[in-house]
Amino acid sequence: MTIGLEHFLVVGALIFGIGLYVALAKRNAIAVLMGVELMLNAVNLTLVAFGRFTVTDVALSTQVFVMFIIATAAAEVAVGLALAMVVYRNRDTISVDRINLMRW
Amino acid sequence: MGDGFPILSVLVFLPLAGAVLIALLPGERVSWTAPLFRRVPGDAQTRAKWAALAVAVTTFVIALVLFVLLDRNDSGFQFTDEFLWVKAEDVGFDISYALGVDGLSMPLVLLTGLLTAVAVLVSWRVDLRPKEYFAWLLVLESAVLGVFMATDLIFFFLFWELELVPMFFLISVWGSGRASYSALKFVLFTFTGSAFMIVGFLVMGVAAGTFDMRLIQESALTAAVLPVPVIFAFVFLAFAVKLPVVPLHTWLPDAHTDAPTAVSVLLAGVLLKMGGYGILRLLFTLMPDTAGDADVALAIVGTVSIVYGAIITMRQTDLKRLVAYSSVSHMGFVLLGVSALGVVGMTGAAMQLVTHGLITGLLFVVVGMVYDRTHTREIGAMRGLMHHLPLLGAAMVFAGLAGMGLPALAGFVAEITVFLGAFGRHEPQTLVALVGVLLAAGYLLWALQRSFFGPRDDRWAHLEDIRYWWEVTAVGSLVALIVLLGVYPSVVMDVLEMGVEPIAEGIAAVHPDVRDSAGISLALGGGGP
Amino acid sequence: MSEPVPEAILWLIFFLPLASFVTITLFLRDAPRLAGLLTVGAVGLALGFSLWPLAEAISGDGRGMGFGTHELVDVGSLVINVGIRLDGLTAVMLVVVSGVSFIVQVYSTGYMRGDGGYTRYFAFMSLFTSAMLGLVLADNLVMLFVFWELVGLASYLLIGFWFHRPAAAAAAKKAFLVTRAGDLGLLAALILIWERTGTLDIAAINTDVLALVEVGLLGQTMLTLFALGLVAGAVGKSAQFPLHIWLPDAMEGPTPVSALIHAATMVVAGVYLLARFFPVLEASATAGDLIAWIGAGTALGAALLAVTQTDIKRVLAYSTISQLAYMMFALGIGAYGAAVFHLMTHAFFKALLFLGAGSVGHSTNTFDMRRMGGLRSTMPVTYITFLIGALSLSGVIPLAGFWSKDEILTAAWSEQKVIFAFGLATAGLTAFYMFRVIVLTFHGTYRGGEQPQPGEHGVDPSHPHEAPPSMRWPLVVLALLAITAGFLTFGGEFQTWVLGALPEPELGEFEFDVGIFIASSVVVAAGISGALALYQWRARDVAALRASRPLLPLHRLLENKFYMDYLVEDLLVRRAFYGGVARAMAAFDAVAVDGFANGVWRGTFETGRWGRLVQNGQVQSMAVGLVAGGVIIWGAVVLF
Amino acid sequence: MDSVGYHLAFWSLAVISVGAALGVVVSRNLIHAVIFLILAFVGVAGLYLVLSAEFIAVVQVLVYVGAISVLMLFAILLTPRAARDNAETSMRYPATILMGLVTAAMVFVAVETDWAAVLDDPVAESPRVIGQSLINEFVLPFEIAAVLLTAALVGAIALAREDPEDAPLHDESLAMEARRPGPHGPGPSPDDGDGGGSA
Amino acid sequence: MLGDVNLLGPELVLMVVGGFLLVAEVFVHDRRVLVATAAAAVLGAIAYSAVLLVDGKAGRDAFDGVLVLDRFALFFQFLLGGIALAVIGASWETLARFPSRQGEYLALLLLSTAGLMLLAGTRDLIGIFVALELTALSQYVLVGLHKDRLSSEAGLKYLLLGAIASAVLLYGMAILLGLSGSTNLNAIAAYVAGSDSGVFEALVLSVVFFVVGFGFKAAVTPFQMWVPDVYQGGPTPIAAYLSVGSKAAAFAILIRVFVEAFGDDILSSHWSTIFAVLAALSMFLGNVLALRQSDIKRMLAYSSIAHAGTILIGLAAVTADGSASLGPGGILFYLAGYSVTNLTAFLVVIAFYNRIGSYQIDDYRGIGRRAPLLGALLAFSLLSLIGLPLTAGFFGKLYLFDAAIKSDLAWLAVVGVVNSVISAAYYLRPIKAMFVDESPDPGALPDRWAPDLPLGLTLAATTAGILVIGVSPSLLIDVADEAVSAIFV
Repeated sequence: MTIGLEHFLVVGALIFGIGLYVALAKRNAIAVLMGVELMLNAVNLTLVAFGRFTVTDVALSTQVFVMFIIATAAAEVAVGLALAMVVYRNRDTISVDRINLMRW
Repeated sequence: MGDGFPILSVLVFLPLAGAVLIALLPGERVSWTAPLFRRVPGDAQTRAKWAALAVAVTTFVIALVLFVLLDRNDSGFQFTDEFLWVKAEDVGFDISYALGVDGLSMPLVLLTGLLTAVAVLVSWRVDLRPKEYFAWLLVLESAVLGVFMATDLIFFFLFWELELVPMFFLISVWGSGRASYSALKFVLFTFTGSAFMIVGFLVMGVAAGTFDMRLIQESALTAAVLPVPVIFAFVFLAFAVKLPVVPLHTWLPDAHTDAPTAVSVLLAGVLLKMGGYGILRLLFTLMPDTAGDADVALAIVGTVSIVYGAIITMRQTDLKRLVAYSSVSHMGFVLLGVSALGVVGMTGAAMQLVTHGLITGLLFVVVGMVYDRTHTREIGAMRGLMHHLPLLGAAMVFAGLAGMGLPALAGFVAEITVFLGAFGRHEPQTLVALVGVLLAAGYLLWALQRSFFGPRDDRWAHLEDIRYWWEVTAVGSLVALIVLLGVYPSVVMDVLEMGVEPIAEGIAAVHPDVRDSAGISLALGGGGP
Repeated sequence: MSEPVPEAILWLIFFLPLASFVTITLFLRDAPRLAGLLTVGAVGLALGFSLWPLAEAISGDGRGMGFGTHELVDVGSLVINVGIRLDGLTAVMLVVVSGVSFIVQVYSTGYMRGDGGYTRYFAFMSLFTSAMLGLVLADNLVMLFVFWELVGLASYLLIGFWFHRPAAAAAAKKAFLVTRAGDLGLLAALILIWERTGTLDIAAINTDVLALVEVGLLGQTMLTLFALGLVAGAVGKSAQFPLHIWLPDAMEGPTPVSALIHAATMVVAGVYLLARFFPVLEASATAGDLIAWIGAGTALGAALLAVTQTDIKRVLAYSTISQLAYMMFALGIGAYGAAVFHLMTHAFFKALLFLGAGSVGHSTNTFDMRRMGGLRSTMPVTYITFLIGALSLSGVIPLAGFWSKDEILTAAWSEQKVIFAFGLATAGLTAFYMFRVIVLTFHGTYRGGEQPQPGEHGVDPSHPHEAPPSMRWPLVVLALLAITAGFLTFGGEFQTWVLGALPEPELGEFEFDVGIFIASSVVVAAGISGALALYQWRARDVAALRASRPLLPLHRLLENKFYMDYLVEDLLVRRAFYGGVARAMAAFDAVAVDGFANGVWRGTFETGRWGRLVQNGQVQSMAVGLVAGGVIIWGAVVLF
Repeated sequence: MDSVGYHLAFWSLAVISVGAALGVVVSRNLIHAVIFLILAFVGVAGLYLVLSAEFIAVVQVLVYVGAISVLMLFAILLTPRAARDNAETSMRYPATILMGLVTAAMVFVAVETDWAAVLDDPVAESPRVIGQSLINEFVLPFEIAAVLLTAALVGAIALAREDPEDAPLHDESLAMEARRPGPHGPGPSPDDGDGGGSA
Repeated sequence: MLGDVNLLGPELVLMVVGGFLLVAEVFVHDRRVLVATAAAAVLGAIAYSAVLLVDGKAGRDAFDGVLVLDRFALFFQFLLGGIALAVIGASWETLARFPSRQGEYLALLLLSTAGLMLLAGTRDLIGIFVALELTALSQYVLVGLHKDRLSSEAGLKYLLLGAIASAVLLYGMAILLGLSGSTNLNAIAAYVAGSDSGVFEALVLSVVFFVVGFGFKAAVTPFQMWVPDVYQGGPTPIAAYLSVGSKAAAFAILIRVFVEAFGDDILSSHWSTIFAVLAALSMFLGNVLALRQSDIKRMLAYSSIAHAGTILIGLAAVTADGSASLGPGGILFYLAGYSVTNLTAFLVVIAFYNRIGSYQIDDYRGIGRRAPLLGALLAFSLLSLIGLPLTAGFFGKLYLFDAAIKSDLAWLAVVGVVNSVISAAYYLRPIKAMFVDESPDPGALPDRWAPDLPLGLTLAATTAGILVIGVSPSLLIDVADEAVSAIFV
């Protein structure tokens, strides 16, 4: 059999799922961010795969899209970590279990 | 008449303007208007109440003039005053500012004017935040007047909702007992009803392409997204809550018991009437066919309200609560009357609206005065008040007798007309409803016996009888009117009939079997259902 | 042949007392004397004016003459008029009512002197008189019903006149409610007849209804229902079984009130009503028989009850019931003229008796016969007049009571033997208890009356004295009437006037049956002698007799008034209705109906309170919600 | 195209990246997790190469491996008193289920959808082309992205730096602490007396 | 190219001034200058939009279709500009709490506003994504800018969730891109119209992920859970900003994407059902959970969830028949009304907080007597949120319910009215506290209540807005109708 679009999509799906799990299940806020990054990588992979396998100039727009995603991902992480720092300064913890002063 | 002087607008917004004026009177918070009123004597309370009285009386006088001027041969809306308010035909609804009065609404408008004036009078001693109090009273009047005059569904709904705000404040701030609970209960009950009403209105408007209640035809509604009976039910719900109809009545005793006297007067006197008015004006006018099919159900509900309400009233030990529950029973007559679908029955119902407004108004006035003096509403705690408050007692007895539908007093005319009108169509229900008359006599006389009669009780020795001019005016005017309508009802009844006739014709057009009595001519005797 | 009465005069008869009522309530609240005089004057004038229509009726053989009607309400097909119908019946009633009322007012000026509510009393009295006059003048059913209720109102106000007495207040309420229960029947009849025939005019009903029945347009059942409604109304107003229970209690009112309202006029309104609609009653056999039997039973039962009463006014009250019952069964068996005749005579002698009792009470300050006795010497006028009244009531020839009663018995004999028996027995009992009263009150030795309650006005009973002239003369006048009124029957004069009121008038004739005369006289004599024997000469010890085996249960029964009050008031109203049904429904209302509304809200609020737990502030739970939402939606769309 | 190398490359890289991602999940230590994360990034970069998107691959390595991961390491090192273990919260069970569902859905879509896919060589792909498209049709997003990065940068700085006024905690939070309902149950809110239509 | 830049004018103004502020903050510390600059920038942007409108540029698109300047976009430029202005006005005293971050605060406010405007004005997936991220990142920072426990926590929560949501959204975009082969909505629309059943699941997956991503911004159940915490923790002006600004933009892009790209009959029948269900859910959840809140900011947060549900009715009411534009029109109208109303409420809440330092409803007891005007304004806005007549809320609901009924969703209308009843129960509580209840210790209440000038002016403006819309809505109705008709071409 040949390696086709589906293969890459499936790999992307798996990574996305795992990233999701990390984001949803890990206690450390930074770990949660890691999960998000994994999900974004999965999205990128999917996009690039589409760019490779579906015709026309999609290639361009997909890769451009990926560029933007990578950029914003970096920005997101930066801000996220900054916020995590602030929380840490306030509470001495970045465990999402304990970041629940506000509820109900 | 449409482009004449917008007298109705004046009528509706005069109280509102008065409210604003009162709010702007110099008070503990409002200081910048003080210079304007330097010449005006008296403290904030005095100014507020006099201003309120002036406005209320003016409104009443205008209403009276209109009542006299009303063309007795024109069954349509008169003094109409309308323009396109919200213009959005491309999104599918035009809402017009449309006011008008006809035979049905005019007496109720007059009643509103009168009772508001009375309400101001009985509030003469209110000194808790008087400015707000009187302002809210006038706002309430505006809202109610609007309901009785609006001829556009949405415009009608607007006033219908507006009335909630002043009521909420009036009950919760100046009320007693569980005031805020009762206020919220009142608001939520009414709001629930009106929520369904607006859906009904929208469905109607969408189907008919207009919200002008003069243009909506039931035939157009058959194309609506909801079946007509459902629309009917939705709209009826609001009126049923307002009227109120068993089992949607439980807000009423609470609201009445905890509301200040004046508010009870207005609540029982005019707010409940909005329900009956709405049934005639909207349900029966816009959906005659459905109304004709629903008559038996309406009659049964009405009868149940009459008897059930009366029996519950029997058990009340709180004088004000007792009067409140009696309203449930009396409003049942309205439902019974309209369910007759004939001119007589509906005129009786409309008459019941007016007379009950006066009678229950008087009852609440008197009960309020008793409470102000004895500081109790527990019937058990009173005894032999008659010895110390002969005039008040006399007024109470009078009101009680009127309340039980004693002939030569207003209540009787309405009730017997209702009976005469309803019997032909709903024989068993009417016969059962007759019992209500007996029960009414029962609870009222019993209450009188326990509260006012009995041996002299020196706890009340210090009480002062009716003596201030405002008390005398308030009670006297109501008494006089009750007698007048009792001995010469045509004054109002002819007007009401004029308003009801088109409705009856509309129904008769789709329900040919409707008739008042076999005996238009004796030859019809012996027939009947 | 006098010239016809102008309508204005008739209206005047009605409006004069009304005017006096209004004037007193509005202006004369602080002028007792004036109020009294005004009332007397107004009623007197009314009496004077009502002689003219009487003359009219006499000259016209009581033919009915209508006047134009005045429209009060005109809604759709419903037209309610006010108007006057004048015929023999009306004329007679007018005179009787205004006459007795006038006498009683005069009497009251003396009797009520010094009472705190003097003006109120006369105001109500005027109100009553005018209402009663209006009732007899009315030419249509609604107007009749209006005044029907208004006399009830006046009676309520006057029974409860001394509202500081709990008994009085209760009695007033009871009277109003019980009569109103009957009125519902009348109201129903009114509604029914209008719905079926579209007319409310009395004359029209009396004539056309029969016509309709004959041509079969109006079903017999409908007619009967209508008649039954009327009967119900009459039973209530005239205190017939089973609605008689209010009248004895009504004695809580001032005695003149009892005399006027609860003996002479208002209570006979029931009889008047049935007389008014006599054609209808005749046409419906059922209703006729019913009222006949009710009447017969009530006559005897009430007479029996009267025997055991110790309160003089209550004795008279029961006697009133029994006499009214006489008229009722008279009507039932079709003795229309006789009934009305008895109505008139009874008005005179029963008023006389009450006023006598009043003057007795006025001097002894009690109505308990066990505290009286021996008043013959101290109150001669009262004694004589009372005796006349008693004889007249017992039906001793040639007093008025004899003639009217005799006619009824004659009619009964020819119509229904059993009822005749009832009537005869009643006559005997009547004689018996009346003389029991006389003996206990006037004969023997004085047993000292009763001291007045503190805070109430009353006389010192230790030295009973004759009443003041203002109370004496009325007694005398009434006594004369009680003697002479019966002679109107000779030649059927009276009947002629009254029968003239019927749709197809007929001439009345005077018939005198010796057999019946002897029978009744014997019975009456027996009754009288029995009473004298027991109470005057003490032939047997009354107490022992009461206790004796055969009589004991009967006595129990009578003492407890056949347990009717207990049955109706306690069992039916208090226990079953108020304590049972009403209570249950009130609970239902509070728990189920209100509870439901509150429950819905409580429910919503609790949902809001606990639902907040979903928002537990844990960021990942939020994310789970977010993603899960997406997946579920996708699944839902793809699967369905 | 179906060369063995191609197969080998794909499969190995796929296994590496997915496996590394799993490593992020299972590793007991946060640092290790980051290492695995880097590995996953590298694996994905390899897959880009397989997809002949060299430029993206390079960027991937630079940004993710070079910047983001390092940033995270710093963050971890800067929060000494916070737990270093890579523990999981009570959310792991729903998270597991959810992961299953989402992955299933995506795989289903990936496999079942009939994509308009072609297998022949892709259009020539060069940084220049990308650059041109960035300044032509996608110039606007490019501008925005620039602003975005500035905003993020400044924002991050504003958050991270210590400002004089931050020394005492803001009273708002203290007030909140005071009013904060207990950890168990919703806690009776102060308005329980009469909050609404029922009493 | 220059013409294109011209069309970008309003956003450009904001971005430039925003950037300038970032820098200026280093050497300018005078609050008045900074605030004035920011306000001026927003006014400039609005003016620019006005010029563009008058200039008849409406309907033009630029940057190869990435940006489109139709009436729809212009409507939101004005709305968002107004909102931003109001938020700046509301921030005066809030800024005093972090003097050394005023610059960033205002700058980020401008930038995120620019992002929101772009969101309403872009027709390209990449553009959408970038604009979304611009607003999102700025908002994360803004929410956390207090740097205290609550604020930072709120910021972090918002960011984590936002990141996850945008990842999901991105996957949806990726699939769509892979299917249609284009990032341009028109091209996508063309593809969708011609798509066969073979790609149905994929299409639905991307649609759903779009719902998730935008629903998150719009605070629609079940994507709403961040709302209460973020509103409560973040600076109150920012909470106000999120409650109306992000919501408006989110609905703008929802309408644009779903009507323009997914407008195809089969697909729209699906998502209109989805939206109907979500609308009902949001209304019930928001209102019911709001019943027992004691913190007014949190209460308003839940209420904004409920209102998101109400607004969603408009999207559910988009059907194939002629009245399709009615729902979106209602949404625009409602958004405008809701913005002025909710802003008024938040402004008064801020004014009160500046005096009594509390957001607890119980601490409002007796305020109505001391500050009648402010109290009245809050009461008025709450009544408008209930939807009582003569307020903006009334006609908004009327419009949306009308749309629902027109497209056979009467049941949704019923749900809506039932929810207004529930909402009345909690909206009345602050009113009752202010005007009915007496303060436990009146001495504690301050004497001076007058808000600072900027806030006062803003308050006046928003209140006027409520009144105008409530009394004569015709104009706004027409405008909204025109705006949406630009979408339905």
